[in-house]
This record gives sequence, C-alpha cells and structure tokens, in this order.
Amino acid sequence: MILFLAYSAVLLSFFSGLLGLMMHRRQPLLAFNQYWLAKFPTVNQRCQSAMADCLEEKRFPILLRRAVFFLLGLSGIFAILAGLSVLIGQGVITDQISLGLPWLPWHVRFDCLSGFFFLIIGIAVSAVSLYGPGYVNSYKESQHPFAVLALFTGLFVAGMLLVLLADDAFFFMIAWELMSVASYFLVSFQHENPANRRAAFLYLLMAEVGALAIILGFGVLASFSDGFTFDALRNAQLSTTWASIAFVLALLGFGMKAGIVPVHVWLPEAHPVAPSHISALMSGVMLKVALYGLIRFCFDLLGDVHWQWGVVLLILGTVSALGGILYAMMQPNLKSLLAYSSVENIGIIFMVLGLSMIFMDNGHPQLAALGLLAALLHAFNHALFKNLLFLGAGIIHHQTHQLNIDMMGGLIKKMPKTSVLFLIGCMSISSLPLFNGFVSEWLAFQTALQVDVLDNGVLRSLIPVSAAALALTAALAAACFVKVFGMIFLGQSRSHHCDKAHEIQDKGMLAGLSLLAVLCFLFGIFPGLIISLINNVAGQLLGETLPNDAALGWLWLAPVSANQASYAPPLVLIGALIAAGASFWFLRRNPATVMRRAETWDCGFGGLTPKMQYSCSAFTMPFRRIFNKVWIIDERVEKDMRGAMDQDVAAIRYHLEVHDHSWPHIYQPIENGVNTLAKVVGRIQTGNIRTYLGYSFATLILMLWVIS
Amino acid sequence: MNIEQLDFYTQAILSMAALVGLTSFLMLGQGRLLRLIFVFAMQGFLLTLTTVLAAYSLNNPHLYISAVLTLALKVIFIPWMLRRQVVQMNMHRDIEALKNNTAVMLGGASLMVFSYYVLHPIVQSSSVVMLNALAVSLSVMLLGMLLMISHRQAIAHVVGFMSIENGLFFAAIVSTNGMPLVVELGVAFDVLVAAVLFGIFFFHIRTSIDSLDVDLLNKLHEVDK
Amino acid sequence: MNWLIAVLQSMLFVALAPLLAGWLKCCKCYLQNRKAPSVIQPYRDLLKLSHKQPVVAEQASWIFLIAPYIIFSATVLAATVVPFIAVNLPTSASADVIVMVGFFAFARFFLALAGLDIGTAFGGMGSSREMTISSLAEPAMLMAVFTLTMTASTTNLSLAIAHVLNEGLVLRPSFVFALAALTLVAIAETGRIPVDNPATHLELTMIHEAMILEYSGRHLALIEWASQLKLMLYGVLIANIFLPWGIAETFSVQALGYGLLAIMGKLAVLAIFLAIAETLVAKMRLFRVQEYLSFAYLLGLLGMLSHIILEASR
Amino acid sequence: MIAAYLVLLIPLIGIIFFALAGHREDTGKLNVRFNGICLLATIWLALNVLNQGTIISSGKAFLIDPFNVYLIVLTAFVGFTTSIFSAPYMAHEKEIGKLTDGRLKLYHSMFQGFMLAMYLVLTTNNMGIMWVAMEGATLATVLLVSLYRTPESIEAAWKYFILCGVGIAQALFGTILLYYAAVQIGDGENALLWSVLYENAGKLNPEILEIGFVFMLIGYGTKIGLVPLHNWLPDAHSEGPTPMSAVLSGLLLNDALYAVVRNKMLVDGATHSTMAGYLMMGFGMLSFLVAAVLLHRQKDIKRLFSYSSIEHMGLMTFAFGIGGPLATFAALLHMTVHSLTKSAIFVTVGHAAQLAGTQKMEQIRGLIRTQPKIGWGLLIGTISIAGFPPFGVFTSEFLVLLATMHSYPWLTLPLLLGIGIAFAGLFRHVQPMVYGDQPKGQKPIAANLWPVMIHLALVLWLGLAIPGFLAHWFSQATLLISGSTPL
Repeated sequence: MILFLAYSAVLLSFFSGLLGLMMHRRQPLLAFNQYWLAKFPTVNQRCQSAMADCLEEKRFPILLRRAVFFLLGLSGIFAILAGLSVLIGQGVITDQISLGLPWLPWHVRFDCLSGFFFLIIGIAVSAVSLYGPGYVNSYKESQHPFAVLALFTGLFVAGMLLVLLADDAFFFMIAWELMSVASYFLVSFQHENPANRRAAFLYLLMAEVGALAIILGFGVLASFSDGFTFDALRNAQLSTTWASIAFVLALLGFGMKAGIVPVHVWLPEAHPVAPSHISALMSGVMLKVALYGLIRFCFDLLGDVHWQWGVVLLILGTVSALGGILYAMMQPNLKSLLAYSSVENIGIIFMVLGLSMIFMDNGHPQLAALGLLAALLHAFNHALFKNLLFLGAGIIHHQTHQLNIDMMGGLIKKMPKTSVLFLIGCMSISSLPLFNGFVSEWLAFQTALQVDVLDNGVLRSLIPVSAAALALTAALAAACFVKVFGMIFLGQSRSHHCDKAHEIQDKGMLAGLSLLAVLCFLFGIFPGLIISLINNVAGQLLGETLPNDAALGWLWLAPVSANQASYAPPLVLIGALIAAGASFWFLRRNPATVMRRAETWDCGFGGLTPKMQYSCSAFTMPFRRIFNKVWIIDERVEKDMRGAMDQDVAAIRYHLEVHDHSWPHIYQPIENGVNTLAKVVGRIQTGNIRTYLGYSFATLILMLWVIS
Repeated sequence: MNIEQLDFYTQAILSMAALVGLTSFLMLGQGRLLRLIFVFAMQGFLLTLTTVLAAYSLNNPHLYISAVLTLALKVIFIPWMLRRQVVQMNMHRDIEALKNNTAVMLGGASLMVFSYYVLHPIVQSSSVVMLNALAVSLSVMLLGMLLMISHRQAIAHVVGFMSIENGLFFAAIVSTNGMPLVVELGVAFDVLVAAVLFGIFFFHIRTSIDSLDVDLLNKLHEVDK
Repeated sequence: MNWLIAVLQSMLFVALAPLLAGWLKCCKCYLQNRKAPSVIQPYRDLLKLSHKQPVVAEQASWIFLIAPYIIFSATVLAATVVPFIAVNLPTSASADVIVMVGFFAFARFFLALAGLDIGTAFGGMGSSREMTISSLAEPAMLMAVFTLTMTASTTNLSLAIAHVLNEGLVLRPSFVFALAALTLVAIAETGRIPVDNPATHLELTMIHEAMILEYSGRHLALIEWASQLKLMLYGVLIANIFLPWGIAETFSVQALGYGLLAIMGKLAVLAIFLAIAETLVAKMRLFRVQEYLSFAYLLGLLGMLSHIILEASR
Repeated sequence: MIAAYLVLLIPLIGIIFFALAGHREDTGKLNVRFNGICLLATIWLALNVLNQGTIISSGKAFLIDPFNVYLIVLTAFVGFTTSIFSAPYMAHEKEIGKLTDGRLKLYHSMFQGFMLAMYLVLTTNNMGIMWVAMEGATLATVLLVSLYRTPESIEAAWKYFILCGVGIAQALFGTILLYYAAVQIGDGENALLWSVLYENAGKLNPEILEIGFVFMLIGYGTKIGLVPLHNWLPDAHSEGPTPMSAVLSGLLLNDALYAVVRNKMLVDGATHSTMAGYLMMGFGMLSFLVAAVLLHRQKDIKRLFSYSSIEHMGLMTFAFGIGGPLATFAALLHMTVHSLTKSAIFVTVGHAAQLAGTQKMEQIRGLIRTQPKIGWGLLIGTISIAGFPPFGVFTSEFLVLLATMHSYPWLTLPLLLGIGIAFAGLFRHVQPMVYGDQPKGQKPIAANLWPVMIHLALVLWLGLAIPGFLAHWFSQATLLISGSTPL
C-alpha cells in the first residue's frame, strides 16, 4: 500500500510531464474528439460537449497548464502520504521492477530515510504546483514552450523520487542522472540569455563529474562485494583505506550536487536562471536529494563511519557555511543570493552531519542520532523556507521584471501579502526564535556543545571553533536577510518597474507561498511533530533514538535531557503574545495619542529621493571591509569632471563587482589546462599524410618490438 | 642448416627472396618516377616467377592462376597505368630530391635486421627458410611503408602501397603456398579496384591542386597555423 | 508558584531597567562634573513619551509601526529567561541561553528593518552598522556563554548559575576569558562608548540612534525602554554568571529579598565601573570596531578552548 | 541459411541495379526499399538464429552466431534508417547544385556496395574473406568521401584510401601469419575458417599468433580509428556526404572492431596470455583520451562527432581488452548503442548543416528556435552519446567503469577524466548551436527525423531494459569471447 503511494507519486509526476507534451497536440485531440463523437453519438452528450469545450482554442492551454500542475500536485500529495506512512509505520519495504540489466532488475527499497525525503519533496512539490500555473502564464508559447517546461519538470520530480527509492547502484545512478539532466533542461529553459547557457553548461558538466565520482564510489564498494544491490554493498568488507577512498568519492560526488565549497560554483549560476518554481525545487529539494545520497552512502552502505570523515565534513561544512553566507551577502541578484544562501545552509547541514559521524565513531550513538536529527531537521526546514523565498522571488520577478535588489524598494505597500510571506521566509532563514530555522540551529548548537564527552584533543578544540563559526554564520545570515527584505520591500522604490508593481492577482501563487509560510511557522512552534518522525529515521539508520525527547510533554523540546537543555516554543509564543499584547494595550488605550503622519525628516536639505537611500552595496560595505580577503572585489569610482581646470564633478559612477575566489583559482586553470592540452595533442595531427604514415609505421615497429 | 644442404627449390626461393628484397631497396632510393615504376614492375615479375616456381615444384595448380593475376596486375597493368600518368603529367623528367637518403637507406637496412629479430620466435615451429622468407617479406612491407614516408609524389605512394602488397603475396606464397583460392581472387580483385581508383584519384588530385605532391594535401589538420 | 515568581521577577526586571539607566547617567554626570538628573528621570521620560502623539514618517509601513512592540516584547522575553533574583525558574527551562540570544537577534532584526523602512540614508546607515556589529558580537557572546554552559553542561541559564553557585569558589581561567568577552560584547551590544555613543546624533558616528531617528511618542518610549532593558540584562548576566552569590535558591520571601538586594548592589557597582570606563575611554572609529569585536570573539573562543583543554581534559 | 544468402544477394542486386539504372527521381526511395527488404531478411535470419542457435552454412563459408547476428540486424537497421534520411538529404544536395545525377548514381550504387561489404564482413566464416570485404568497404566508400569533389574532400579521400590501404595490408599480413599457423595443424582449404580455427585455437602456435595479432590490431585498428592510426577518420567523416558519415561511424568502425575481436578470441585461445588484451587496452585508452581532448579544438560539426566516434571506439576497444564478462558485455552493448546514437546524431547534424548552410559550428546557431525537432534531436543525441541515463550509452559506460574498477582500479582515473573531458568538449560546442535566438534569415528545411526518433527511442529502451533475446545473445557472445557470462 505504502509502496503503491510512492509509485503513484513517481508515476503522477511522470504523467504530468507527458501531459505537458499535449500542448501542441490540440488539433489531433480535436480530431480524436470528432471521431469519437461520430462513432458513439449516443454516449453521454454532456461529456462530449465538455470535451469540446476544453479543447476550445483559448481555454485549452490554460486548462492544460492547470491539469499538468494538478497532476504534479497530486504527485506531491502522494509523496507526502507515502513518506508519512512509512515514517509512522517504521517499516522497510522492498520491491523489484523488471527493468534495467538482465541480471540486475531495478531494486526498490522504501524505508524511513527515503520516506523522510519523500516528505520534503512532497511538500515542496505541492507548494510548487499551487504556484506554477500562475507563474508559467507569463511565458510566451513561441519562445518558451510549455511542453518543454512541463515535461522536464515532471521528469525532474520523478527522478528525485526515484533516487530515494533506488536500492541498487545502477538504478540509483539512472535516477540520479535523470534528475540532473532534466534539471539541466530546466536551467537552460530560457536559453536566449547567454547567462543561462553558460550556467546550464557548467551545471551539466559538474553534474557529470559528480556522477562519475559517485559511480566510482559505488565501484569501490562493488569491487569488495558481489553485486550492485545496496544489500550486497552493505555487506562489503572494506579496509579503512578503501572505505575512506569510497567516502571521499561519495563526498565529492554528492557534495558537488549539494554545492559545498569549493565545488559549488554551478549553484549560484544555475539556480538563479531557472524559472523560479524550478529554482525553488532545485535549491530547496534537489540539494536535499544529494544530502540523502551522502547519508545513504555513509551511514547505510559504508556502515562503519570514521571520525576523520566527520572532521572532513565538519571543516567543509564550516567553510561552506561561512563562505556561502558571505558570498550571498554581496550578491545584487536576489536569486543568486538565495542560491549562495543554500550553500550556507548545506554547509550547516554538513557540519552537523560531521558531528554526528564523530560521535558515532567515538561510541556515542545517541549523540550521533542527535546530530543526524539536527541535520535532517535543518534539511527539512531549509526546504521549506528556501522554497518559500524562491517562490517569493519568483513573484517579485513576475511583478517587477527584475531581480536586481538594488533596483527595488518599497514593495511592502504594493505587494502587502507577498511581503508578509516573504518576511516569514526571511525570519525563518535568519533562524529567529518561533520559526523553524531556529529549532534546527538550536539543535545544531546542542550537538556541538556535547563535545565534552569526547576524548580526542583535536576534536575537543575543533568542534568549539566550528560552533563559533556556526554562530557567526547565523548572525551573518540575519544581516544578509535584513538587507534582502529591507532593500526589496522597505524604503522607496528605486526603479520605474518597481513603482508600477502591484500585488499578484493569482490566488494559487499566493497559496503556494502561504502553505510554506504556515508550515515554517507551525514547525517553528511545534517542532516535536517533525522531530518524532525524524527520530524514527535515526532509529532505523543508527539503531539509536533520542532519549525522552518528549519527557517534559510534547510542547517541550529536550533533545539530550531536560537538565541539559530545553526549549518550549509554544510557551515562548504565549509569552511573546502576552508581552506584546500588554504593551500594546497599555500604550494604545489613550485615544489622544493616535498617531499622525508627517513628512520624513530630510536633514533640512529638502526632498528625499530614492537615491539617497542606502543601497545594497552600501549596506554591505562594512562587511566588505571586514572580510575583504574573502572576495575578489573590483571597486571603481569614475568621475566625470567639468568646469574650469576640470575641477567640478559632473557625475560620479560607482562600479562594484564581487567575485568568487574559486573561479579564477580552481576552474579557470582547469579550463586553460584542457585547452592547452588540446592544443598540444592537436599537434600530432599535422595534416601531412607522410607524417600519418610515419605514425602507422612507428606504431607497428614499436608494437612488434614490444611483443618480441 | 647451410644453404648447400637445401633442395633446389628452397635455394631458388631464397634467391628470389634476396632479389625481391633488393628491388625494395632499389625503390627506396629511387628519385626518378619512371625508374621507380620500372623497378616495381621488376619486383612484380620476380613475384610472378616465385609463384610459378612454387606452383611447379609443389604441384599446386591454383598458384598458376595467382601467377597470372600477378603478372597481369603488377607487371603489366599497374606499371602501365602509372607510367601513363607520369608521362601525362610531364613528370618523367623530374627528380625528387630525397631528404636524408643515406639515413633512409640505413634505416631500411636496420629494418631488415629488425624483421629477422621480430620473426625469430617462429623458428621454433618451422624452418630457417621460412624465417628467411617471412622476414624478407616483412621487410619488403616495411620498406614499402618507408618508401611512402620518404617520397612525396602520389605515384611513389601508389608504388609503395603496391610493393607492400607484393611483400604480402610473397609471404603468402612462400610460407603457405598461397592462400585459399577464394581469398586470392578476392585480394586480386581488391588490388585491381584499388588500382583503378588510384587512377581516378590522380585525376582528381591533379585537378584539385594541380600537382601530385601529397605534401600539398594538408588542409585538414588540428594544428594552429 | 514557580511560574508566578518567574512572572513577578520578570515584571520587576522590566520595571527596574530604567532605574539602572538613571543610575548610570547619574554616575557619569558625577564623574564628568556635571549636575546629575534625578535617578528616576528615565521613568519620567518614558511616561512623557507614552502620552505624546506619535508622528510617523510618510514612508513608513506597518513594519515600522509594529517594530517597537516586537523589539520590546523580544527583549522582555529575553529578560524573563535570565535569573534575576532567583534561580530554578521554569521560564529558563522553556527558553535556554541560545534562545535568549535568539531573542536579541529577533529584536535587532526588526530594529534594522525599521531603520530601512523609512527610506532615509540615516536609517540604512544605522541598520547596516548595527547588523555588522551585532553579527560579530553575537557569536562572541555565544562563545562566552557556551563556556559557562559547557562548564555546567547545560544551556539552561538557571541551572547553569545554580551549578556555579553550588560549586563554590573555583578559579577557572576560562571564566576570566568569558567575562572579558562578555563585557566587551555587552558594551558593543548596548551601544555604549567606545563602540557607539548613546548621546550623540552626529551622522558619522551614530549607530543605534540612526535607526530610531524617526521614532517618536510611544514607539520611541518602547524602544528606549527596550534598550534600557538590554543594558540591564547584560549587567545581570555578567553579575549572575560570574558572581552568582546572593541569588535566591529557594522561594522564601527572605531569600528573594536578599537576592534582590544582592543583584541591585552588584548592578550598582557594575554601573559605576561602566561609567568610569565610558568617561575614560574615547569612542572608536567605526572600522576599528571590528578589531574590538574580533578581540571579543577571540576571547570567547579562548575561554571555550581553555575550558575544554585545561579544565575538562581527560 | 537462405536468409543469409538473401542478405548478401539484395545489396549485390542493388549495386548492379543502381549502376545500370542511373539516377532517377525515385532512386532515393528505391534505396530505402532495398535496405528495407534487406532489413527484413536480416530479421528473418535473426529469428532463425534465435530458434536454432548458431548457424554454419553447408560449405562452412558463412557463420552466424550470437556475436554477429545482432550486428547484422544492427547494420541492416542503421542502413535502412540512414537511407530514409539520405533520400531527402541527397535530393536537397542536388537541388542546391552540389551534386549531379552521375554522382548520385555512384552514391547509391556504392551505398549498396558498402552494405554488401559490411554484411560480408559479418557473415563470413573465412578470415581471408573478412579481410577482402573489409578492404572492399574502403574501396566502396572512398569515392563517396570525395563525392563533392572539393579540394578538402579529395584530400580526405586520398588520406582515407592510403592510410586504410596501408593499414589493411598489415592486417592481411596478420591473416597470412594466422593461415601459416593454421596450415601447420590442418588442411589448407579450411584453415582460414573461423569455426575451425576457434575449435583448434589451443593448438595454434602462440608466437606466430602474437605477431599476427599485432598486425591485425594495427591493420583493422586503422579502420577502427585507434590513435595514432586514426588520422584519416575525422577527415573522411567530415568531408563526405552526411549519410556516409552516419554509416561509417555507425557500421564500419563496429565491423573493424568485430574483426579484431574475432582475432583476439583466437589469440587468447592460443596464447593463454593477456598480451592481446593489454594491447587493446592500451590502444583503446590512448584513443579515448586523445580523442576526448581533441574534441575541444573542433570547428567543424561533423569532425566533432567523428572524434567522438574515435573516443567511443577507443572505449569499446578498451573494454574488449579488459576481457572479463562484464566488460565484454558492456562493450557489446556499447557497440549497439553507439551505432544507433551516432548515426542518429549524424542525421541531425546533416540537417543542421543544411539548415545553416555550413558545417562550421560558429555559424550554426539557434537550432531549437528555428526548427525544434532538429535542435532537440541534436541535443538529446548529444546527451545520449555523452553517457547520460536513461540512455543506453550510460548503461554500457557504467558497466565498463565498474569492470575497470574491478580489474584495474587505477585505470578508472584516466577513464573518468576522459569521460569528463569528452563531455565538456562535446557540450561546449553543441550547446551554442542548439540554443539561442533564431539567426536572421534562417528558415526551416524539409527534414525527416523519424530515423532519429526511432534510434533514440531504441537507445532509451536499451538504457531502461535490455530485451530478453538481445540479453541472451549478448550473454552468449560474452560466453564466446570471455569464457563466462555475467548473467
């Protein structure tokens, strides 16, 4: 039954893609309808007229779009149901599909870990399918055919779900690559922009490299076992060296997809250029699938984790978290910023996962479970709020036709509903209390604080440092999202487009956002709901669950023990409401103090203009000063002079570009290297036939000499 | 085993091998096209003689067919065709300046030694004569390739190509008394068609680059120029 | 009963906050040879502001309007978490020290947004600087607090302070670092000299004031009160974590009374120290603040490391 | 057995028919019909094999076993679909004045000639005939390469002719050595029959066979396009008419590899050493890497994909060289999927070049916007050839990787590097061609893309599931080649 739900989810998303292909098939459908009408004139007239109605030229595309997203949404709901039921039932369901290699059918396994990620995908996909129909309306059919979008969206979602179901290396890779390739087409959807093409190429290239690393990782395992099924791989007996090699390969492969520094460069390029609901899925969900892969590979297939791996994850995670948020801060493009922020969040997840490994190998499975729980919870939360923010960015883009934060402003009055929802996303991602982001970060801190139980001096000093970095990351994230919300929604609008923007009319789009926002808040207040589910994952994967996670009642969160730490968000909420209500009531009771609107104070110069406001780059200038080694900063001020002796300034232009270090230091050399190599190798092909004959001759002589 | 202990047939074959090898060397150092073609025809004739010899002494009638084919193709048709081309192209007065001729000749000599070296393991399973014959044919092959590498005229290339075929035939006749007839016929057919095609190509190349110098055929390459 | 005491204590906390501000101002005036205002002058100011009609900028949106309430309630919530006159409070269990830092972040988030909301250069400048400073200060603070929580192996402030209290006088090098770090952070976070000057309105230097420039009436009152609360909160944290003696462990009237007296005494002394420091030290240039805060961060980290390596090593 | 004769007879009639009949309006369609009938005949043959197992004709002249039966069907199929593509393509070429009736006559006749040679290589039991047919394939196609009579095409054809001629001569020497080894143990007339040789492989003189194999590998390897013997390949592929490129890449290279593997089986049987395997692995890896790197430098679209062919042939050679059941299975599968995909790509490439009026990639832009079918065909074909699932190329590459990992772990590194570099090289060129806005003045052309769709659908099918009969053949062939089966 549960498996049926899971399969339905996959198939529905697949069919939604296929249905999308019908976009250009109105004529055949019409003809079919005519034929059908002629053949069975007696069968339900109403049905036929309804058919004909649907096929009417104007209505057909709209209806089809709705139908496609309806199927997608249904797939999301089925995924949620499947995930929930397996998490609650705590079962492990296996199955085989007779596709694939003759001696290796596709093995399917649906357990709590898969179920949890099913849940994430399901929620995200449901929200996206509410949002989608309104969003894709703005695409012109001739330039951006809906069929392409729908097909690859369906395949993308199906691919992600299949990755979670896969129980053998071959099937896993097929699903994995299906996901990559489908999303590649989505990234390149608006391919008339060079940026999209470049991003898509980079993305596919890195996906390919990553996939090769993963295959190799499986290959290492497979060469120590007798098959490619995960069952066989689990039983592989590896030496520590080989296990570490496998781990490094998996880390490279999955890390590339997840976007950890320094293999993250595709992410901030690819996510922003895809349609927003796809960016949401990519950033919010696909990265989680990579995470799933890593967890599956390390905790499930390799089994015996080593603390050294944990240290590697911890360090990489710390670097990614800090790097991600610092780069995010400098981005003027909203979606790039969100993409970099995904790097940050993935970094946090990796950090905690690393802690979990360290505790696991040091004989503290309970703490390992805590770490895993924190990581999974953060993954879940990140999926919620990152989706929310990307969808919000989509609405903003839809209404203002731009993504440059420096060109926005004042949208809070023009788009009140969107602004509230977006604010909730910003607060969640800044990990403010009462919202879900805070809970997982709190758990992450709690995990790090358990360092006392370890014996190893290196770890004992390393973990606090990373905890400090985590604290810094959280603070920087808050700063970053203050900037985002402040620049976009507050103040005065900085551009013409923004001035004319208005609230989105499509209810579905807002409903998609609202769903996510409500969940962000709900799981911020009642994290116990989701934590008890994740506990089952930890139980199945590590064989350990958290102790008395509900000893103080279900309102409380006490992951280790009530004496060590506890958090009761509902009580905090009540307290906050009381405090705010009391002060509000106390101050507003006097009717004489009704407020009055007046001009904003302009220092007496007269006439505030939007240009006087702090801009995005101005806001982040102190950070640029403080962390200036982190970026490659290209900052120029150009002055046009005029007047006598060119003494007066006519105009000033300020130019700022901030770049990622990894590009010129890692990728550029590789690219140049390949080109140079090609040039050198190209010399063998001189174009002269006598040279070619010489090669043939020399090869023959050489070979004869070799064998004799 | 000394040569005087062998029967007359073997002695003859060995002599033929030596002569065939010699013609290859002659071709290698030859700068004039007409002489090159003549030497090539000589080689073909030696091959025919060898085939007849083998057919006669081994009483193997199908080798006669093969001899006739060789005679027709390698001694008469191809040299005739090439000669005609040379005369038509008015190249019979040209002398191709061969670079490093001495080195090439020395290389050719060492190739001969190399052929013996490579084929040495075969001695265990057969006679020294076979080794000699095979080594000579291998070196004829290699010398043919060397000829192609060192000469720039397309006609010389064809000669080299055909001389490689000669080497092969020699090996086939001496070591195994010829291949099965079907194969022989097939190979002969291929050679015939190849010869015809070469004729066509000379025409095409001439119309295209107005010369038969293969060094001028260098438009397709991967080098930055 | 516990809950009642907790609530009462919090209310007391909130009520006493302006008093501390008044006392501090008095001390500074004495030190600077000025005539001091009354100690209860802050109360008068708040009352006056709360009766005035607020004037709101045209630009301002609802964020600007609700921000004071949010800032105030978040700070109040933070105050409820900190043991003021007694330990073993249920409020500390429902929100531990990390949550407390979260409340500060919450308040700051909205303060910065409010600064950006009105669309002037001042507001943006204040927000930018505030977020910069706090994003450096917050981790330093967490580090300092973690030293305590790791020593007590709990993040529950009540339990942690009780742990320090029961341990008796133990000289911990980590606490020295943590104390230094926390003090530096407290100065930065509460907008005191040398990081910020609460009395200035010069555009080049102001941070906190820049953000609240457009506030007036009850909104200003709330924000002022909140910042006074924050000052007091840091004072209480420093006093009760590092010198917890005197705090009430049982809920008898006598113990609570002693507790109140003890904390008021400690705060009074702390305020004197602060006033002296503010009088002696000059305000820093804005871009030297990072060095100051990095130093605090480093101290916090050193505290944590010295705890792990020196004190809890096995 | 009649089916086998039929398979050979039909193209023979085709040669004569087209040569005599001259070019007519419907010659293209007739060509399709000839190939279609031939395809039916091969399917009949395949059904026979499926029912009866290995077939050896009465005179032992022909041998159809699981190793070649699927290649025969594949050859017929690719020939058929290419001829479908060829009809409108060549008509267009004639329309724009690039070709004359006479040359089209030659083209169609030689198309059939090439098919005949291919069938003969595959069906014959005689290693000598195999050589003859292989040479015949060169002779049949060499005039097609120079069909356009441009200086470049003549140059390419000349290089093709000379290099392959010299190469294949070496293969003949190898064959002679093989024959020499065989006559020592058996009778003369049957000594070159593969079925006989295979039975007696253990008795053959290993030293001779080793030397012979070197000649065979270099000889047939020239046709496979192994580096450094590959130099004719990109030239010939890029300068000839596109349908020719499709069959050259899809069929000729496969058949040359087939010949090498047949010989390798004998050598392995005789020497019991891994010498042959090592040689193949070395050549394969070298070709694979060099071609992958050279992909980056290409400017001509057909040249690009011909390098990709070298790369894939290198991979197959490498896999056959490894020799385990897994690798062999992978190589067999790869032969199939590569043929299908590469010929599909050449079909789209041909149309794309006609659309843009040039083969220079710099000037081919915005294909998807101009004519979505061509653009998507090229893009999906490239995705497929680059080894992305769920296409079949992925399956085979996956298996090759795993097999390498199993046998020679350190060789996976260059292999992976090569795959990555090759992918980047392909995509950096293909992507700008398919994407972007429609260039001014570019108009859709008449194109028949059914072959592409069918090919890609088949490759997709093979990637998702390998049908039972094919799996059976593959595993039988694997058993034959490597001595065990992965099933």
